[in-house]
Amino acid sequence: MYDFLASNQLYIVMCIVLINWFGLLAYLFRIDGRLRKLEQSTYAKDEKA
Amino acid sequence: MMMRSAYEVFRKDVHSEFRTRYAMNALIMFVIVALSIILFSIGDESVTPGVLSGILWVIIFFSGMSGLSRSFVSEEERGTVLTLQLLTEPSAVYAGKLLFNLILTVSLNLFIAVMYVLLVQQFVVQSPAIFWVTILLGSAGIAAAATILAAIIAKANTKGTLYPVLAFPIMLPLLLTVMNATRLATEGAPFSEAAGEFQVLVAYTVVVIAVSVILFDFVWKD
Amino acid sequence: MNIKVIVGAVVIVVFLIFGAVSFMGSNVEYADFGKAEQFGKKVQVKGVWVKEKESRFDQKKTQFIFFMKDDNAREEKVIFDGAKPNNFEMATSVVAKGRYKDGAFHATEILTKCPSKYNGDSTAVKKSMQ
Amino acid sequence: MIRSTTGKALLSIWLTLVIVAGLAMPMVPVPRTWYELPWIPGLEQKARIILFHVPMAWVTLVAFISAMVYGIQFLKTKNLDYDLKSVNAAGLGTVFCILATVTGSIWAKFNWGSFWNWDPRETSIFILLLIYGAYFALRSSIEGAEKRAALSAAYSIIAGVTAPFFIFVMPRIMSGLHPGAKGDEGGAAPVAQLHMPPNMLVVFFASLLGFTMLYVWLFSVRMRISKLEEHH
Repeated sequence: MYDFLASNQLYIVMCIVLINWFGLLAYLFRIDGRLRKLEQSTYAKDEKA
Repeated sequence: MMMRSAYEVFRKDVHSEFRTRYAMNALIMFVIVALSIILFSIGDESVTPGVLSGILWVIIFFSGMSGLSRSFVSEEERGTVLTLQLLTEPSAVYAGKLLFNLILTVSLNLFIAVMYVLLVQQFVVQSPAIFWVTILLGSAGIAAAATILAAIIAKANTKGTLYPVLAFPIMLPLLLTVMNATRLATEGAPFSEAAGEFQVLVAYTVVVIAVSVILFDFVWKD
Repeated sequence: MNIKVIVGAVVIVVFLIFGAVSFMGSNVEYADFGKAEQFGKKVQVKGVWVKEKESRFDQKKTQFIFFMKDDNAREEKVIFDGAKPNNFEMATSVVAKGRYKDGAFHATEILTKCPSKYNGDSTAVKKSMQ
Repeated sequence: MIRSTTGKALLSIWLTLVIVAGLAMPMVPVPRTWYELPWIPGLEQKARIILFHVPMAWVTLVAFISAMVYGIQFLKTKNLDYDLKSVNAAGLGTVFCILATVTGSIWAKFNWGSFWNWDPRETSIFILLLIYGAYFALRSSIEGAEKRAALSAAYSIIAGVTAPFFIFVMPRIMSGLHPGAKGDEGGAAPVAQLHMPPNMLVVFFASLLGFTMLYVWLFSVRMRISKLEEHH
């Protein structure tokens, strides 16, 4: 793995771009989770009313 | 007026300190324990002056962390906060506490430094002027940062553990500078070479005190 | 209350600048061994490694000792607090940072300049890295 | 701009173009055409990292400063909205700070031989992580919204005024490995002095702008969610 990356350095840059991408994706999932909770509690309230 | 009430706050702290000797006894024991652990672990290994100057400041940092966090917590615990809030303006409280912490830190750190020089034989200070000025300026900086952080921490739930966590990133520039200056002192550098370090230390202390004076109003009032 | 904030802000800015000024003058200046001996200050000395004379690594003190010839062809013993830099053999020139004391140059940091591959790119070798 | 659908679509295309350009522009010893980048010996393909790693560090800094500014505004107005903004900026800053640290550390492995070298800039991003950590630790241990807001604002301001000291202190303690650091005379100094060919500079600033706008977008989404949470 190390040798491959050391000799194909463009892939290092790709790894870095992918890390950024997955990091932001993970963050998006977290926000989405928070929003979902919010939605569920809103609907629960609506049903009660 | 303000000077007077600041002095009153300071005198009150000194009095209660001398009555209970809470901080002093515990801190002196802490220093002795820390120093003996270090002496045991060094043994007869040879350690570079850079590492030894680092260790000195590690002891100073943690002794400060255990001693200085008390300054506002004790007021909260004894329930004297409200009295102080009613009777004195915030700046006076801050000034009094800062003065007390300054004197406590300087005397404690002088004690630590003397013990360290005496007990750790490999730690040879070749430029005493640089070394002692570093101890004094470093103590002032630590006291300044510790006071405002202690005021913040007094309102939090997990006081003891949170204090070093908050203090470390704030004090790190100061610690790096004093460690470097101490290394210069062990290398026997001429005084002028440490001038830049001293300049940083003075600037740090003044900036922290200035920002504390502004922020203390907000931290102190409930 | 407002006056306090304004005065405080001015003090903060002024002293931040005061601290920044110290940073400007912090560059360790270049010198040769003659000047280093004269001033006793921390300087950088550029030179080449004298390969003919002995160089050794003191395991116990973690010191690397070698001889260096500066641009005025003056040879001095250099004591470096740390292990031998990786690419030391390949170096075309060496820069040692430290001070001259008791007949030897005590270096706290050594920079090596290597030819060809890393063209013009110097690599810092720090004590903490080993 | 960020509220409109067109704005978001434009931003997505913008960032896609930046990534494609950053990865695909060929590197040659002597660039002739507008799309060719110079081949810097010792950096080679790794030079492209500047287009993806530096914006992360930049956004971290933007988030850090805006968290502090919102803190100041809270203390001035006592309006808890500013506290909410401050937390959200700090939270996003932490995400970008982690990304900057990880991407930088991977690159360090291949360029300097180890994942972590305590180079001045590595140290400063580590400090920034510690400050963010301390900030959230402090918040979680204070009850009462007003008090929490005031104390964490105070802490972020103290951290903000002492952080510049690292810039004065670090270079005296250690010499840097980052391009353009002290002792790296022959090396290129692409970040500090923007010594880049013009076409790379364009991509670089496009990337900075794109990721900053992405931050603004994420920040507004987070703000909207936290505002909704407040009402529940």
